[in-house]
Amino acid sequence: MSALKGHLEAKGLTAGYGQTRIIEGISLSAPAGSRIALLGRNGVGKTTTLASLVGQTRRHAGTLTLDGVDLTELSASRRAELGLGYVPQTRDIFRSLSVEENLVTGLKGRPRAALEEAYAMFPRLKERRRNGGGALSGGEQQMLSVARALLGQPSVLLLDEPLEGLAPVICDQLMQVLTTLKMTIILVEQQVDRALDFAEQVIFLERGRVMHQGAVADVRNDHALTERFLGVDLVEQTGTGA
Amino acid sequence: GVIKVGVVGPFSGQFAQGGENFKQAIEVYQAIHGKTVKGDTVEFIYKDLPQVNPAQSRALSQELIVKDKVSFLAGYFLTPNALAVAPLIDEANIPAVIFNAATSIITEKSPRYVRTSFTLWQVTAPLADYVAKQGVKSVVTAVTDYGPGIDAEAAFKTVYEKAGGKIVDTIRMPLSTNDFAPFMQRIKDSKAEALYAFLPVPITTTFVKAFQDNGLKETGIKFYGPGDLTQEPDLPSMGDTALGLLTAFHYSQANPSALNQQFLAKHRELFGSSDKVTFFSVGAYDGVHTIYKMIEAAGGKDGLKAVNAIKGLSWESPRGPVTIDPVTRHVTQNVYLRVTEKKDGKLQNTQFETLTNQPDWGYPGVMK
Amino acid sequence: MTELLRVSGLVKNFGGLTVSSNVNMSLKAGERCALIGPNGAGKTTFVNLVTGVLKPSAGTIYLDGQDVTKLPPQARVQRGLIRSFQIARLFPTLTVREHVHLALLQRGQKTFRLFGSLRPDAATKAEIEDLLAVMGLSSVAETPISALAYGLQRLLEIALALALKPKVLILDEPAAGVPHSESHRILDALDRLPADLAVLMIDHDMDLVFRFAHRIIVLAQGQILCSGSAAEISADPKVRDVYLGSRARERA
Amino acid sequence: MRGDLMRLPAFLENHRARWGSVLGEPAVLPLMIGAGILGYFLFPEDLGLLTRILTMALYILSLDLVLGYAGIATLGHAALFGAGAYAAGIMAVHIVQDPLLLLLIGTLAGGLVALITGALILHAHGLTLLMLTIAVAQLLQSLANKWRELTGGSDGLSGIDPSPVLGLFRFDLYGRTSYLFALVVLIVAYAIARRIVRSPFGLACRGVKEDPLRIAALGGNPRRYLVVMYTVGGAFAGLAGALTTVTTGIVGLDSLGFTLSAEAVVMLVLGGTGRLYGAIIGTVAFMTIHHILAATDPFHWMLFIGLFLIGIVLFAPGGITAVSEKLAQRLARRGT
Amino acid sequence: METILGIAVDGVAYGTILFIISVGLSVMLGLMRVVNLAHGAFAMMAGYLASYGMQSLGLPYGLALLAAILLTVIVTLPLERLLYRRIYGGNNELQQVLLTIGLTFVIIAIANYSFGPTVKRIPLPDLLSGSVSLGSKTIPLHRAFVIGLGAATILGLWLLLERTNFGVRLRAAVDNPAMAEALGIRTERLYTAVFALSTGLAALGGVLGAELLPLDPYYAIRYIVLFLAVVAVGGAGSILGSVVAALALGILDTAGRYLVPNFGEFFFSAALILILFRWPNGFFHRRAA
Ligand SMILES: Nc1ncnc2c1ncn2[C@@H]1O[C@H](COP(=O)(O)OP(=O)(O)OP(=O)(O)O)[C@@H](O)[C@H]1O
Ligand SMILES: Nc1ncnc2c1ncn2[C@@H]1O[C@H](COP(=O)(O)OP(=O)(O)OP(=O)(O)O)[C@@H](O)[C@H]1O
Ligand SMILES: CC(C)C[C@H](N)C(=O)O
Ligand SMILES: [Mg+2]
Ligand SMILES: [Mg+2]
Repeated sequence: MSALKGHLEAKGLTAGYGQTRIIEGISLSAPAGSRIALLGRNGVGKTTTLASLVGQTRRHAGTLTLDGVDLTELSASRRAELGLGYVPQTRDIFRSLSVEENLVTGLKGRPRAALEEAYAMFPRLKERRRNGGGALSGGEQQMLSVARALLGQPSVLLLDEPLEGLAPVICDQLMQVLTTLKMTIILVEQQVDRALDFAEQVIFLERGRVMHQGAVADVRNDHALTERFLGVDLVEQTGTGA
Repeated sequence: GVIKVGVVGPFSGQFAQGGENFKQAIEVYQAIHGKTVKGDTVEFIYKDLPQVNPAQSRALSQELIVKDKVSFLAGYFLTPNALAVAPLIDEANIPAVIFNAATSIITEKSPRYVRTSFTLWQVTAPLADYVAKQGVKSVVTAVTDYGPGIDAEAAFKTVYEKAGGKIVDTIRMPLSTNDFAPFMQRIKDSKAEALYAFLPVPITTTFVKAFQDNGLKETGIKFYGPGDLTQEPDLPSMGDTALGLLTAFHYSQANPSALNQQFLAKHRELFGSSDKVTFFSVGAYDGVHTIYKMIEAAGGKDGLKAVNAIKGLSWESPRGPVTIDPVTRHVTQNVYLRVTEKKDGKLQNTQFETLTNQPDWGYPGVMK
Repeated sequence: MTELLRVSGLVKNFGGLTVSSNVNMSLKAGERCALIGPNGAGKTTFVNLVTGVLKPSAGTIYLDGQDVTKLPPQARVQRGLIRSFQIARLFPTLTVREHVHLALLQRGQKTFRLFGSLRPDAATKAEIEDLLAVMGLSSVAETPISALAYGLQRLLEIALALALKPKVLILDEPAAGVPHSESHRILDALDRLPADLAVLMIDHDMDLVFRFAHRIIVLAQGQILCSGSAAEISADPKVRDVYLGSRARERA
Repeated sequence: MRGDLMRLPAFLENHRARWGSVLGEPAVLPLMIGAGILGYFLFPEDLGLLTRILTMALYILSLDLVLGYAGIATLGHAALFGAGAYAAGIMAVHIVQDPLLLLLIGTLAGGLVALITGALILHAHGLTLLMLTIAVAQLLQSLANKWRELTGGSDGLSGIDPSPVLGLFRFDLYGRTSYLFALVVLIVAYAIARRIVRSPFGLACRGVKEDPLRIAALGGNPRRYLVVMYTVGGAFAGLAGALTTVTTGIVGLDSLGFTLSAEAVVMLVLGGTGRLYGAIIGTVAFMTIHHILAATDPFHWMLFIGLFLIGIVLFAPGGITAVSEKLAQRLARRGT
Repeated sequence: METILGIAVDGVAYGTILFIISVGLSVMLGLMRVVNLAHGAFAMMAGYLASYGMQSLGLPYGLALLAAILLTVIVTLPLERLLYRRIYGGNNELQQVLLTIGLTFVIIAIANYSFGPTVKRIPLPDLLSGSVSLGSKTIPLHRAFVIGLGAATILGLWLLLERTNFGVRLRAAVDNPAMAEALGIRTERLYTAVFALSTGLAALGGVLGAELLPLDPYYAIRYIVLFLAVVAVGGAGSILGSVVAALALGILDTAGRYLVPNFGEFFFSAALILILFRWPNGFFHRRAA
């Protein structure tokens, strides 16, 4: 195998829906194999940022490259072919397809045998393989969405609140799995402590702009940061709990 | 001055053939007989009414009367559209000359209706009589389930049973029928000696084909009908399946009369071809003739006087000798028995017998 | 205290799959109860059965002592059994105020007034404003849902449930999509509920659940595994195995 | 803190869009009356056509109640129109000739047919509902075709001669009475329809249209709202049918036909759904264009009408009213 | 007994034609959520092309059939790009009605202008123009041929949509286009392919069915309700549903006409209402929703 791929580089991304701009001049650099947590309050534009990387928003300015290849003008499907994997916040299961068929859509030309990887990761899905995607429980849909993205063996994985709706045990498992992956990962997550455990770099968003970027260690030591951007005192929370 | 005639007909839509026939026949008439009557120019204004829509028929006719100031209304392809104007023409005292709509009741509804087409009673009654005289003992009728179809069925049944024949089944087929196979099966099962059928275009083609495809022709059951079934423009698409059909009708392109030849020749001269000429054409052609005569008599004023002036009027039409019956205001004419055959590689309706001076047998009191 | 909701012998099969097998539970007036359990345990299905969206394969549901098993959802709502949706489910073109107003009209059975006015009377108006204020929605009262932030939609969901004056309130993942740091808003709102109301909450956010519930019921594979106080549940090794996982220890 | 949760720009944007459509509303009624009277004096020779436009507008308005405000997809609306038309026609031939009574009869007939069929079919959605509405209309049409003694079958029901309106105004050849009568009926009906869509019931119907399940969760029975709104729409459609009968004096099978149902949808979408005045504007636009095209080229008007409809979808997707509202907003924004 | 056989055979033959034309409509509705009211117009277009090819250019039947299908697809593909693409999806129904009715009008006008209003014919080759006897029942050879082709179509379509990755990707793209794109599925190409498939089937049915559904410009509107009925009864997007629905409606219609000819239309509408009442989502509703 050649050197690790998945160096994603965004410069001055400005994007939104229709005429409205939601994110303004977002720049981020994710070296191959890096793990970045993208944090911020409700509605600051985290989802929009990921969607813009994937190519689902309307771009007003900025550029995007992956391993030097310019993605800026490429369609979402081309970006996916070149290595972007996406787990959207809304999961976006194909409701009219069975669980197995949902997984097939993520194969990107790989043989069907590869589905076993997904089933190994989430045995629950194997039990439900013939079920309609729309009939899955909330958490099962989340597993399916993650598994579907991983089957395509992306070099960059974009995860939008993948833990939402998952039972704590499953959260543990999933985070476990994510740590073993050899790819660039950008994670948006409301469970800040888990996100910080996982990531190397943290980016804070506010009103569609990057307000702070730094190593996890710095964030952990700087209560003012989390207080300001998330409204929590992290130390206190993780320290005592409920 | 100018005397205006409003023509309401189907110039688009599925009956557009009829509208085109109207218009071309009018132009042919004017080309042969001139555009002026006693110094007045006769001008035609066309209004499109593609389907059954009596309310629209009335609105268009009203517009013609009120806005365009026509002295005559004409055209009217479909019965309900013709019926819709009765109160209007009475109030405005304007004659309406019907070029086609073929249900008997129409002319009863107003003294200002004049009709130059035919009725299903008119062509079916003599046919039923003929069929009975041929020694056919039992007949099954199959008609489309709407006004003219029901007229056709009633006419055939009345006359044929009076002549001693037996109707074994009367089938009414929905206007929307696509697949005639079940009807064919039923006709077959009725074991009748002959079939009498009436349908409007365009499903005539399918019906005639289904008759052959389902093996009825081979069983030897005879097939009679009014001439609607074998209209000349449809014959090519029916192909050889139409061969040997026996129909009764008032007009065929193949009518050998000199006047008809002149009529067709003028058609070819003006429009390049006379292949599409049908009974709609002569309906309009003779309709214009009555309008010209009414103008001669009343000058485009007083509709009732104009109509009265042509009661009993006789003339020679491309279809043969015709008379406006003074009571029914409907055209009395010859009905021809025809058989569909191939001549010079082209299908045609060859007339082989003439039943003269047939009135509208469906008008109350005409049939004794 | 009176028993407001009782479920006995509840069974639901989807084809060959049994999602609820013989569930028995009850809720008393004033109770604050939580239902937790692994993904696919049948929690949402349970809510759907109780509210009448799904028909049970067997079992009976009593509301305030009456058998409501055969009643359609809206009849149960009219008797005070109200739910909020796991994914906010609102009318995209209606404003926040219109939502609350509609809920009040619905509660008062005034929605078949074909020629009535939409201008609320004084009492209704006061109630609308009050509900909006309680949920912190006054400033967005005229915003249509299509332009409303998701977190606020969740709050409106709860406002609607309250507007219907529930006896039993079921909240399916009320905090989903709301950051942990802001889930206190929901708790605040719930704190202001009338004391005699029975509340059943489903959520995977254990901070919220433990802070809210007096009693926790754990559902696994369609069956009740155990129930008890927050402390009991978090100490239970079975629950830890199937649900809470390792972190629970650090956090609880 | 709460400031973060509020998304001000989006809020303002949508807010304006909503008011754009509501603010224009109060002016509609006076405008309609004005335009109606103006039409009477400007086109004294076209009152026949104008009357048809008015009766059609009423019919399309009834469809807007059903489709635009309750989201009931129908391609069989003519069933309700035809029920009113035939009821009024049959009564006029045999029993009463008073135009107002005939309108009442038509209204009741339309409402009754809607109530009965609506209760039967409104559990269905989408294409199935569409097909059911078509089938109901076809069933009624073949019934009318079969029952010749009563309906005149395919020849149409003629011999309808309504007495003068209020015993004073005869229906004349020029269509003056018809026109003014139709205008008054339309305006009154419009006012009533507007009252209904702005009632608590109207609000609930909007809710049902957007999410019936959510209405159930609020304690409402979505199907009941649908049936009631369908009945209301049916009554309006029946009124339109009766008005057509009274002003034209004839009823044909076409008044129950698929063409009439489909054309109604086309006109409504053309104008814009869910606005009431969209129905009026759509009708006027479609019928005027149709009339002009059919008059100038009776042979090929279909081509142009077809191109026009395609053009609307491409360049004015929400219908005529949506586009003009957007334009008005843009102008207003420039103004402030 | 004979009667029953007769009704069954005629019903199946009629149903097969309904199937071939309607299944394209169903696939498009199920997959792209487009109620394509111009579907009948496309079938008609192919019929006219085939008729022209045989009558005026003297092509043999088979060649005319193929050419007509191909040409229809080629002519309609730009429409997909320019028009249909804007109206895909379940919340555009009203736009769809407007657009596709408009398109139908245009096609009718063009057909009327170029070929006139009379019925056009697609002459059958000698090979297909005879009849075969099935006991006491005579069926036209052409119908037997149609039934055979219908069966092949069913099999082919089913394999394509349910048993290939293409089918899965297609259904995914329809379900949620944005997500499908994000998974690397080129949705636009898929839509184009389905559109071509749908018009191709319409074209095939239009040519094969010309014996039953006569070709005149109004073909485009006259039969669309019938095709929609098949789709509704079958369940949108379901191949098997279309088969069963088309056969059921074909047999029902045939039986109604044979047994109660005077009330045939009545019988059919009433039966349709009952069926839809009983199966409001069609016989074969697609999985979950
Ligand atoms: N499809 C859309 N159309 C218009 N505006 C949108 C759309 N989706 C999101 N927005 C707006 O964009 C802004 C940013 O939303 P986004 O979903 O990116 O935030 P987020 O940080 O992911 O929030 P959350 O924590 O709630 O997921 C919000 O104001 C939202 O209302
Ligand atoms: N309509 C259905 N048909 C078949 N299976 C279904 C249906 N609805 C739900 N299920 C299955 O029933 C099980 C229970 O689902 P349910 O939604 O009740 O879980 P849950 O406890 O709410 O899970 P989560 O915490 O993930 O939301 C799941 O495995 C799901 O796949
Ligand atoms: C023979 C047919 C063309 C007659 C026409 N359908 C009518 O209504 O009278
Ligand atoms: Mg987000
Ligand atoms: Mg759940």
